[in-house]
Amino acid sequence: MISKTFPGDFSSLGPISDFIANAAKQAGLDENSIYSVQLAVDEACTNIIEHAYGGEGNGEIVCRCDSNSESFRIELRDQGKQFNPDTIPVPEVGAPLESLGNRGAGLFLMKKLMDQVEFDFSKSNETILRMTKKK
Amino acid sequence: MISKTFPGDFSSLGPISDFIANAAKQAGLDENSIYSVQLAVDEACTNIIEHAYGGEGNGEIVCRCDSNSESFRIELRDQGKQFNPDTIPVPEVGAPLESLGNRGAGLFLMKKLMDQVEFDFSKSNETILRMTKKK
Amino acid sequence: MSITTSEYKRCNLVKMTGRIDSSTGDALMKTFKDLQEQGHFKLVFDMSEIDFMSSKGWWVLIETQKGSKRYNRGEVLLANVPDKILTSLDLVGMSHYFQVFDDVVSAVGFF
Amino acid sequence: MSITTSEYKRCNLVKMTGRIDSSTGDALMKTFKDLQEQGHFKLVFDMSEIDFMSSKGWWVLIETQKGSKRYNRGEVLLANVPDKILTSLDLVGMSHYFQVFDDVVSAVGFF
Ligand SMILES: Nc1ncnc2c1ncn2[C@@H]1O[C@H](COP(=O)(O)OP(=O)(O)O)[C@@H](O)[C@H]1O
Ligand SMILES: Nc1ncnc2c1ncn2[C@@H]1O[C@H](COP(=O)(O)OP(=O)(O)O)[C@@H](O)[C@H]1O
Repeated sequence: MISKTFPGDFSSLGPISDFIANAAKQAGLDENSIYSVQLAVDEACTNIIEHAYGGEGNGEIVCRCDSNSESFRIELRDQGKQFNPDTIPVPEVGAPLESLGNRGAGLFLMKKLMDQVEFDFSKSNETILRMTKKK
Repeated sequence: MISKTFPGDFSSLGPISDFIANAAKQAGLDENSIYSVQLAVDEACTNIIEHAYGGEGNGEIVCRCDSNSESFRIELRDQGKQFNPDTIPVPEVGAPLESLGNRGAGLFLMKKLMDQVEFDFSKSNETILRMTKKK
Repeated sequence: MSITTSEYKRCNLVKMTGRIDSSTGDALMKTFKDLQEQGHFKLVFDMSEIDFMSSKGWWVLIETQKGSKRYNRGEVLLANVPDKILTSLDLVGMSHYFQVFDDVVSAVGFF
Repeated sequence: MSITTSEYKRCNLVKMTGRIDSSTGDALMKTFKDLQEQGHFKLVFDMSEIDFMSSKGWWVLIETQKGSKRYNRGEVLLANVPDKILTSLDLVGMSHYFQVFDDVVSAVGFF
């Protein structure tokens, strides 16, 4: 298990990505899987900064990585605003260009990229996002 | 002194170029000088094949290289038709594109590239071209 | 991270290096917006040295593509898209909106 | 030695590798002539992998340039000319007849 805390700023996205890539490599994931995990984590952390914290400089993100023989697991913790993922609409794939909004693919993508994505809102002052990638 | 005989064919131009480049390198010439020597020799051998022998497959070209502390010397021998270099006009530099002929720079270039270019027609059955490049 | 632009007779080339994410995406957006404000809508984006692109990057490209295609005045072409980025673009049907070229020459030569 | 051609919207690219001399020059001339006979007069010649060019090569290029510039229908542009070849072109005032570009993209983007 390896854990690191980053300031909730967009400039942390690069370092978080490196941290995750290293851990995933150590866990033996292949290049494509590592990239998928990096991408899912980037989307998750961007959401934490933008939506949970409502902007940069308002809190921290704790990243924790763990692996066993079957999978690589990531936990992201924040102390920001909680939300209900079930109410978030799935983005329309293949819509005409002009009718595309200009955002809203992060959650969808995280689910596409990872084998399991689970928000834990059981503590009122902390959100835990758990994501798993099979080896 | 190093010497090698090549068939008077255009396909010899590459091997002759390599042979000359090696000898010039051994003699300590710098990259630019080596290229100049290669270019001069290529022009000279093309002329031997085209003009002295009147085409491919009609004779041989003997290449001989030699160097001392001051210069690198090349001798090219052929048994083809002799000619008078003094009657060859110098090509016009800077003429308008449309008025350019489509050949006639070989001799001019050899003189530009080398420090000395000398045709020896003293034997009636052999032409010796001597070229020198200062180190 | 660096962003370089080059102007050619019929198109402009934008090359970025490093990551495109929420930290760097706005700089890229500004580059494209500036070009479009100057009337340049035929754009080639060279991704050869991009090693990561989040959905932020896609929205920048989509936004730029919208601006370029409006009134048929141009198009954004992608060149040298790294395989893993192409795969992730496909995941969300993003690659559908862009012509992808193997190299910059082919993309510039397309206009 | 190899000669590759690529067709773009507004020009054709010719790339040759190895030596251009009296042994290989005719193949290059034929490539250019064929393109011109098919109506392609805007030509880019990528010299990045040419390691030697004798005056035979220049005449091929001059001949092609003449054909391209006639009736203002096009031009031959040179890209990636190795330094030592450029120097030798200068010796006989040859570089005077060609625009030289640092890379293929700039040359293709010129048309
Ligand atoms: N970590 C989070 N905390 C609070 N709200 C979130 C979080 N992640 C996502 N959301 C909500 O879900 C919506 C959809 O998120 P997403 O698919 O990533 O697209 P985008 O962030 O581009 O809007 C967001 O607009 C936001 O309302
Ligand atoms: N080795 C040679 N033997 C006989 N004639 C030669 C030789 N070299 C040059 N010449 C004559 O000199 C002329 C000019 O030669 P050059 O400057 O190399 O141009 P090109 O070979 O393209 O005509 C040739 O056309 C030929 O008549």
